[in-house]
Amino acid sequence: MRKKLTACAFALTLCLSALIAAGCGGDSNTSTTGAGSSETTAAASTADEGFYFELEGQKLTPGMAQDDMISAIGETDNVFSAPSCAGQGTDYTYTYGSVEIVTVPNADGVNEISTIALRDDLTSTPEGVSLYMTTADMTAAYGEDYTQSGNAYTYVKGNVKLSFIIENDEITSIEYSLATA
Amino acid sequence: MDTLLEILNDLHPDVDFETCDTLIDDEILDSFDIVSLIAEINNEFDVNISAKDIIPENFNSAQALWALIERLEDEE
Amino acid sequence: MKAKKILSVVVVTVFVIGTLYLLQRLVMPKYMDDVVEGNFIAEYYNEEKDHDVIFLGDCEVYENFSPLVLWEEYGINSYIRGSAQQLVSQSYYILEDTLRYETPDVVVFSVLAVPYNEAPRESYNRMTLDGMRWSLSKVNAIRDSMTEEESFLDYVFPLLRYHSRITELTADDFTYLFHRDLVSHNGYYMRVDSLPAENVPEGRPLGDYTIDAAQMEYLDKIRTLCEEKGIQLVLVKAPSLYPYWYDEWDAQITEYAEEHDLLYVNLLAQADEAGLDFQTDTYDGGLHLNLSGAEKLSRYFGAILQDHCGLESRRGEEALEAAWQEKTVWYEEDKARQEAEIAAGE
Amino acid sequence: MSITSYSFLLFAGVLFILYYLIPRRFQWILLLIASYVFYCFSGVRYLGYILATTVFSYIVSMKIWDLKRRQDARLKLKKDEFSREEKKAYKASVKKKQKAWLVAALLFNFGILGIIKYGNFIVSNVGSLFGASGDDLFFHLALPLGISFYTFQTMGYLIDLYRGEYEPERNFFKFALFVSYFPQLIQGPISRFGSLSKDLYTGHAFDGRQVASGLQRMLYGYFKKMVIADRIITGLTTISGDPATYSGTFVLVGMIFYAIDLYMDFSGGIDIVIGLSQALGITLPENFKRPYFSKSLKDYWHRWHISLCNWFKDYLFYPISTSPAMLARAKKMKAAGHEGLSRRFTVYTATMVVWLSTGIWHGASWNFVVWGLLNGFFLLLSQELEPAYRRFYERFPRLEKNALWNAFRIVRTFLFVSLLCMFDYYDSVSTVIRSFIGMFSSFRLSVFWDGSLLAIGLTAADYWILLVSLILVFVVSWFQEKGRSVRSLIAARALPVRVIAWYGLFLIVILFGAYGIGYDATQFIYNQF
Repeated sequence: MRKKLTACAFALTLCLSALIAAGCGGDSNTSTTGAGSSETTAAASTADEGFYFELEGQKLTPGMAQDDMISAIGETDNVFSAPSCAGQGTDYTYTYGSVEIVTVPNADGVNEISTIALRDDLTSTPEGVSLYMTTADMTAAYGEDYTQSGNAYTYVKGNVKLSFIIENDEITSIEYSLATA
Repeated sequence: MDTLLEILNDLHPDVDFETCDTLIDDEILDSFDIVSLIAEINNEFDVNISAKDIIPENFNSAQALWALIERLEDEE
Repeated sequence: MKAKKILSVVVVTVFVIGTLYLLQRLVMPKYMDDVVEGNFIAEYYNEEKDHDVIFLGDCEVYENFSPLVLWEEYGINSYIRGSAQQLVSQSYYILEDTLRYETPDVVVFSVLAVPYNEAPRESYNRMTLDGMRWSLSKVNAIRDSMTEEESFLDYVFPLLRYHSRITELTADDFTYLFHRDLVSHNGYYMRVDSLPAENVPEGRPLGDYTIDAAQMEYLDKIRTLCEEKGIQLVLVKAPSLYPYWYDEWDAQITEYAEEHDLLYVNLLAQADEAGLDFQTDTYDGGLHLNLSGAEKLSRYFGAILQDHCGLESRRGEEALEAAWQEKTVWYEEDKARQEAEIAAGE
Repeated sequence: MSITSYSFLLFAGVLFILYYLIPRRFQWILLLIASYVFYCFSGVRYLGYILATTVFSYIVSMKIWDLKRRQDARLKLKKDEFSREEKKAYKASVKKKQKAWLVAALLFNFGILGIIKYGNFIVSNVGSLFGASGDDLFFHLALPLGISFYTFQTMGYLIDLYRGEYEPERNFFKFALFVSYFPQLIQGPISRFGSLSKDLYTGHAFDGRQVASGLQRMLYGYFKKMVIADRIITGLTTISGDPATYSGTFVLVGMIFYAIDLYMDFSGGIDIVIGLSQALGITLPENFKRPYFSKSLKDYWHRWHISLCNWFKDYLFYPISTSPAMLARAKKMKAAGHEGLSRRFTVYTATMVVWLSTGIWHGASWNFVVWGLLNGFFLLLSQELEPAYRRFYERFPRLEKNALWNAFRIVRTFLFVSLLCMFDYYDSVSTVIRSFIGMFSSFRLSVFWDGSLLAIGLTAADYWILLVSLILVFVVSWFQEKGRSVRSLIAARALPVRVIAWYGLFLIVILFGAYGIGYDATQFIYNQF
């Protein structure tokens, strides 16, 4: 037994040393490629994370801070502010041409985008779907993997929910929101 | 017994092993000492002190340790 | 010896309970300086409880109706048991609670919360529930509207909830340790400032306009309770432009009212008839009315109440007149103070 | 069920009342039921793991014992027939069978632990060894509550049994209680059967002083955990969550805060566990002896997580270092003239194996592997330097008793241990190294007064509370270190003083504890081990 135990211990040590060597090797590999590569992966991963909307060439996604949004796409004159009862923060509705963006305070009191909605057919989603198109157009762009409730067809990708409302085979609403909400 | 005391004194020259009976309780011998000790005893007396014998009662004094060695020699 | 022991146990117990009680009062938010809405629910208990009309609901009642106007114009003695984001379930339990003290002739319930169905929020829950006196209704109200992070014990011992305020105490916490100043006018929250309504967004299409069954169930519980007590229930939609009131929701409420032979008044649709001007009569761009708007609306709605519910004017009742005399003084004071503040601000 | 939740207090309170209401001979049954109820709260789906370990270990314990019993009976029967050699051979054959059972249990129990805790780690690393991207290889198994603790405790029991240290528990349900006793499931300590079993199975009458003492200990534990650990963790997560921003001096702050947090959280939890057990009349082994008063790393490991260290010492370090194979090899080395090598061989091998295992025990990540190996390395290094130290003290004999010198040693050891803990604090080995270098290269003292410390999620009030609380813990520990106890000092005073002292501590926990909405309910750092 003792002999075996010792042998086992040695074998274990050896294996683990091999693993350490392998692990450390992997580690140093990633670190040598440096900050440049990590940035690209970060960008790629946000695209991977979920649906996003594009306005003036800037990516907008629910959960984005209001300040970041404004610094990305600029101010608009058309803002409606809705203070909650009893001073619990303020919801804002920003209208940029055909797009309506609502921001609400998160748990820390910082306003974040809660919904992005398309108001007319002058703009479309990055995947090319706009209002008044048909169910077929929607499924052509987003596939069949939706959940339906009432007239709402919802796709979820990452933490973003993309909902279409279709009445009489005509898309009447396109809205991005957080999947968790 | 003298050989044992010699081994012990090599380990800790500053301790009086003939009288001290709290070697473990007072943390005079630590685990490294115990292992070296067992190796030395194995060398000198050709007995194997195994892990299950490593309890304070056997290591608190030189006498106790000697008794353990004799017992193990007897069993061999 | 034994007596001494008993005495020391008693002394220690009193000391422990006493200090805990004091600390609890100290750390609980006072809602005096700002967010006075937190005091509305509790203020009711200091009233003489002899009301003809009780209003239930969220800010759509407590910022839009002025009981003083109802009294002056129609002799209706009313009280608003409103609180910020009052959930439908909470309205029901507050009704239960109110009925422990009095049985009004009419209950006016604001229906926005029924279809709107907002998620409970801890801060609002606290404002509504902390003010309630303990009763089975309060217990049920807590259990029905608690968020997942909340715990019942935190309501029983608010010290456990507010303990972290110990490092943020202000002078108010000591001043108002045992009392509060009056902040509402029979539950009405007066605002004299004004902000015109602009850019109010249209409602976005919804996938499903059906009102949640659980919400309707509470509305039904309110109706049943009123019926049992012989109270006339009146449903209202306040003339707030936002949150958006969908026609589909309105239809469902209308249908419910017809089915149960209730009066349902959509004051949003009748805003013009009430003489409301959203350029001058709102203080936050169309969400809530200011004093001028609330007074116009109360005049308009008071007539409806009087006609439909057959409420007789109680003007002339000595005790009531005296009470309202006092209330009028405070009403004018509040108004003057706010106007002075605005003038100073400009 | 978190130990700081209302539900835990309610659970413990109900158990406590029932425990002293029912007849004493049923108390252990209540404990067993309570333990399983507690386990179910953490997720019914985990029940299978602890049951599997319990059942299989029970079978093995019975087998080992049965073999021993039959051996004794046979030896007695054939006392005169057996020659000395035959007897020895027979004994050896029995031992071999026992060993087979023990090994089976080892493989089974550590197998479960290994797959659940390390499966993901191994698969991903083996995968990367063969160039796989890794992601698709991942599989996730949530850790059942206390699995490391009960697995180690149970294996210790079986090894002791194999060594013939005591008779096994024959009542399956009593054995199940030994495995699952709920306070230990949370975060240890790892008890030994010999000392725990008596307390678990015999009934306890209500003893006011024991109960009071236990409750006081719990209160002190809650103080350490809720007022200090749960408060400081806000700042910690800020720093470790963004090492790029919080570099330089912040690394030092984070390092020291983490060491404080780790001790307050873990030892506070242990105080609660031991205190609760004491209130039930059950004595658990101490797990800490004021580790931050250690004068050396070795000293530290005699004072920190004692029950785990002892486990590794008894069941891994000694068996390896005293195994005949190791001794024989050492002997051979000596014969070949490599005296020094021979002397070091056994100790070095055993030490590194133990520390590698200790590292892995703490978590399936390279951080812990490196952490463990570094600990082993430095322990051996200081062992090598022992003669130098001795000469040093011979030269400066008065230094050994010099308070200032000892204070320096304590601070040095604390900083060193905190430094090693960075491997636990930061999420990858490379971050640790980068942060460590940054600590020196971009050190700015101004961080301490330019308000930066208020930007990591802790307010000025938080720092004051922390400071005062830490002084309190320091004073209490100082007394303990001197062999005195603040508790008995309080107990000797008049009633009003006692009331104010304990009620005061209670109020501090209630008012200044970082609990409830607004504070994230933090889990025990050691929960998931």
